[in-house]
Amino acid sequence: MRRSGKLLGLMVLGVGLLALAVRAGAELPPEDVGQVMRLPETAGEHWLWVPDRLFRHSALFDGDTGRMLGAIDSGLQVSPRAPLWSRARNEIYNVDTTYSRGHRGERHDYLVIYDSRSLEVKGEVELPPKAADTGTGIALVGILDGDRFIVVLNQSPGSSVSVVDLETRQMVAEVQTAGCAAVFPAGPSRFGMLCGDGTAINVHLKPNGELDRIRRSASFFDVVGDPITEKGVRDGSTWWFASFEGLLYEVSFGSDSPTPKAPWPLFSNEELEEGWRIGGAQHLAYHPSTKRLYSVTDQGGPGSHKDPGEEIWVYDLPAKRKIDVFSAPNLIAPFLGPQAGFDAEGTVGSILSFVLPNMGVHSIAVTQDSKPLLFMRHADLGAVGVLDALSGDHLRDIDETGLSGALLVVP
Amino acid sequence: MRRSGKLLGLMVLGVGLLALAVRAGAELPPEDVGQVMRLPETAGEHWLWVPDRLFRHSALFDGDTGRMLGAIDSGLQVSPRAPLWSRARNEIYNVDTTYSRGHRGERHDYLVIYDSRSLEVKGEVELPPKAADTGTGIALVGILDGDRFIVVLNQSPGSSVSVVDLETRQMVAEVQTAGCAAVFPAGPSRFGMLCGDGTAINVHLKPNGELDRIRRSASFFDVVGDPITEKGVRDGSTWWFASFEGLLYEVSFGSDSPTPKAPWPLFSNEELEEGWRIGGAQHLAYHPSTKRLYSVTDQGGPGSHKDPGEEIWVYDLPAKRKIDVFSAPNLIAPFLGPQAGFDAEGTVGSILSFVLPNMGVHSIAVTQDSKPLLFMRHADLGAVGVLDALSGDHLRDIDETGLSGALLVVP
Amino acid sequence: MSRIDRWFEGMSRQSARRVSRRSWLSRFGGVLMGGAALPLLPVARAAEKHQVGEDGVKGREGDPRRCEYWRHCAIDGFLCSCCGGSHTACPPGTEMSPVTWIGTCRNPADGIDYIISYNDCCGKTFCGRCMCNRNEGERPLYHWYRNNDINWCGGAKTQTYSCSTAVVVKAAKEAQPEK
Amino acid sequence: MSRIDRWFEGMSRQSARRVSRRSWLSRFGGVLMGGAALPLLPVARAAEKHQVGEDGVKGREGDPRRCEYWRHCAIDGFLCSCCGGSHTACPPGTEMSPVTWIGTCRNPADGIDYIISYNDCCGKTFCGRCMCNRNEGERPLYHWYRNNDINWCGGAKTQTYSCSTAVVVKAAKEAQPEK
Repeated sequence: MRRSGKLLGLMVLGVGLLALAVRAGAELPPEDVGQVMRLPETAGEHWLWVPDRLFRHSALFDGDTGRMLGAIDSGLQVSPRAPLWSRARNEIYNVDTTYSRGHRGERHDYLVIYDSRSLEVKGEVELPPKAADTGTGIALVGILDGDRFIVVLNQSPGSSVSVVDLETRQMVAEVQTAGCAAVFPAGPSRFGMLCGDGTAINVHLKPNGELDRIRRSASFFDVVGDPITEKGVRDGSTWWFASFEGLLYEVSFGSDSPTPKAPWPLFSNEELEEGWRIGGAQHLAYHPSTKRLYSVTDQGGPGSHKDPGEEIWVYDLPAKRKIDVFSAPNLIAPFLGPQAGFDAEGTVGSILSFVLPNMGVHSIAVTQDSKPLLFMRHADLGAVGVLDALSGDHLRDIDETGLSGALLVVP
Repeated sequence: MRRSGKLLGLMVLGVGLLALAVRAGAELPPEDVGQVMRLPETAGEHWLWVPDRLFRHSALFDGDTGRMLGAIDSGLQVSPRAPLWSRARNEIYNVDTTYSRGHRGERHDYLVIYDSRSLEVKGEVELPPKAADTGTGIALVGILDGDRFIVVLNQSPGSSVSVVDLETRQMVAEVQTAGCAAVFPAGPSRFGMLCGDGTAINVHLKPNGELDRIRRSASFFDVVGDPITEKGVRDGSTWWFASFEGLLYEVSFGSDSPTPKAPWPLFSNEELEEGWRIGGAQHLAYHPSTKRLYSVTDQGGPGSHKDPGEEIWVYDLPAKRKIDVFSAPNLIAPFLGPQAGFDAEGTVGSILSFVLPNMGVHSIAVTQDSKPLLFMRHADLGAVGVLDALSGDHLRDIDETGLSGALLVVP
Repeated sequence: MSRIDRWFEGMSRQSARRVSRRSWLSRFGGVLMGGAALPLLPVARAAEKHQVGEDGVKGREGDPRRCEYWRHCAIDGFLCSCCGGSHTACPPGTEMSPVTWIGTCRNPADGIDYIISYNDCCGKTFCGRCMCNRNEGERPLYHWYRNNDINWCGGAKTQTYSCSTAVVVKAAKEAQPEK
Repeated sequence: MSRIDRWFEGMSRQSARRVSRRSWLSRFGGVLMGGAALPLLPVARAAEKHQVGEDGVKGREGDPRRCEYWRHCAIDGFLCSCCGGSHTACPPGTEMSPVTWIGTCRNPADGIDYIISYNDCCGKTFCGRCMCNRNEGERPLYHWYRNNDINWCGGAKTQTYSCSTAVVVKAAKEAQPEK
């Protein structure tokens, strides 16, 4: 091409010289090596973490553009735990389990501290090597209000909770919580837990993070007959939990002991008879300013509490009634598209979405702003669906979000 | 059921008692907890390692039954390296790269020593933290004849080779091999390498494993115009390598310096014009007693040297001619079958295999016995095809062999 | 949701429940399924499916390498039977965790409910074969020993999870909670 | 090999070459492809594909988030443009390895061959997006700096491989070896 350009210049001199000049001007300049991107100063309101079991990281996406912004690695446990974000400290925290020889050898657990602009590791706090590890990764870690303390559920197999002081970057307490599991932040120095005897507890910390006292509620749900899942949602110090049969329990962790209210049903008797049940993994999401509850719903009947749902039922919490039903998008086309080299919005994608059944979703999350997005994933489809959380309109899908996992975390 | 059984016994006493007695006799006894399987004393002739990038292990299969026998984990490098098996020592060796914090932190490389019956780790030898890591994992490690020394290619990015003495379980030498890469065992104390100037070298070790001398051949191939791949096959101290354009080079590493013979063409001029080329990853396999060479062949023309091939061409090496062509099996049905819950030999599998295109294979390996099996995989289909290596008959497929990887290792 | 979607869902709900983590492929495969039956080679694992099953049970419910095996009614993990172990033994080089979750499953051969202990095999990474998730009587995280989400390798030397077994403890005095 | 196989192969060879590691899906998708065009929502990444491309190149060859981007002619890895970086910058928290392999690619806008340096970004695990493998002028392992199989994070602080960039070094004096 360069050679033919020269020939052209010789043959048609005037035009040829012009062409060469333009080309020389257009030649791409050498570029710098070593550039590394940074994130904006503050987290976007529509950002989303997508943790992945097989890639062993949590990838960060912009829900508006679908672009991946970066990632933080997780440890070698079964599932990555939820990344925690402190806007006050411009830090991100992740609890990782590692072994001295890859997948074997001595176990070490760490709270890893990242700069939230550079995603570089800026510190770590070693934890007792027994941080709980589950297939879902839900309710295992939490950052308390005020961003000073992080609580980490342990299981060995009895339960306890490690408390880390982010101010001193030290572990300050291990609270014994036998018989209770999952952590539900509910204040600057308080978190709740659910217990195997149908009660809940409040764990109160002293100002330095050490245990002050544990206070237990009366027994308020049926652990065997109709248990509530630990996959709750939060508004301040109030949490909501749903039972397998669709009773919604409101529990305030705001006072000395947890105070549950009488539950109300998410399903009518008819709906229950038709087999409608809660289902999936992270099956609830909550939007505070509109007080809307989103619930993944499947028609699998008893025992389907971990099955994905084809619908997301929307409830007005103060009114205690269902106000809308969203269809889960078909995530097969956006999952296969980029791997198959076709555009999901093109012909092949259209046909796939038309022909193939909708698999439903295991997990949902909603952003907390005034124009909220509702994110959803099926645990084994590497794509995330994005809906307008108010209208239910299906806005877009984000492709290649990973291979396997049930968590969705809005930072 | 027990309750209804009791009611039955009350209502029809005689028959009821008999029924209860039979049931009691048939009741399953409590079973022992803690059992762990062991492998047979010696490796089977039809066994196969399938290393996987995403699961980060090498799984061992029986090619006759398709059953998985066990696995050894790999490190956190891009690809697992080839497991090495010493029948004399009843040991398996794997070179693993690990980091102190999972995927980050201080790097350590180890030769991990497994008992070949229990697959338990029985020792390890720390290596310089620069063992070479490639997408294929081919020709990076080798065990020398006599099973005393293991050689490990380093790249940082210049090359060297670590030598481990299995007798003392110590690293005994780091041989500087700048400009050369890949290791080709060729005796108890000798291995070959290919070099960037179109030569090959012989690295001779002293009896204690330290470097004795390096001897270089004349330049015998065109590194830029028509390079030979480092994915060679072996018979004693002789190795064969194929060039991108299908010239087969025979190199003896059996004397002081490597001695290459004049190459001969795997393709006719017509076949080259039709676009036939070698292709894939581990694209050659060799069966010593029949002196057959198997070569993955694709029709992609120049630049297709890493593309999978739809055919395996079979050559008689002494006669220097093609004697057979095997079709690569369609591995889509056995890959999807177990995940989709259908049998690959059933209706769905049949339709899939009939309708879907054959993807070809990247890698092949042949067992070394008198009734050899030819194994093959596509780097991103989690299934291994099994052919009779003499007749080319497609015997069976092994499903769920992993997710991603290009190596196949016959122990 | 289209009608054809619902049709496929009805078709595949059962298998989707049984192999929930990978259910999409089940439905995906269904699209290409017709009435024809073409000859195809046996896949190695499937070749033995017609043998006399374990525990005197015929068919898939008697095959420990199937998710449908009767003992798997509350399992969540890779089946050790497909990983170099068996339904009662770990693959070579792994360790069986002594602590575990349990299920109550009915043996179709004798009609008796048994307590099944799903001991995890630990110390090597994911086996990656025969993923199976069923949740009969499964209970949330705070009801530890009925919960199948937990990595139960907590009691083993190394907590890396490889696969799960299904060991008979004894005949159950009560049926599953939900029954 | 059936005739229908050959037909599909012909159809999809180009895309298979471009995305070889995952090419089966390309062909798989092809099976379900017909003439119809139904409306569907945009996938986020695809939404920007019609923009004016990089380096003055229109279409996919000007899109750094496509395997077809002209600079990717000898790449093998995940595209950093899809991972929080760009074709010349690493994603946050990773480090660009200073040692690298190179390719020689022709810019369709100016017809000039450029030497492209495929610096790997290192220190975090696989990005997992936009896998791309093309091998124009790629050479075996012993020809280090033309080999794209090598984990080129050897020059970085941590050798964990995340993704690959495609940085213009300069105009090439010679074309690709194979051209």
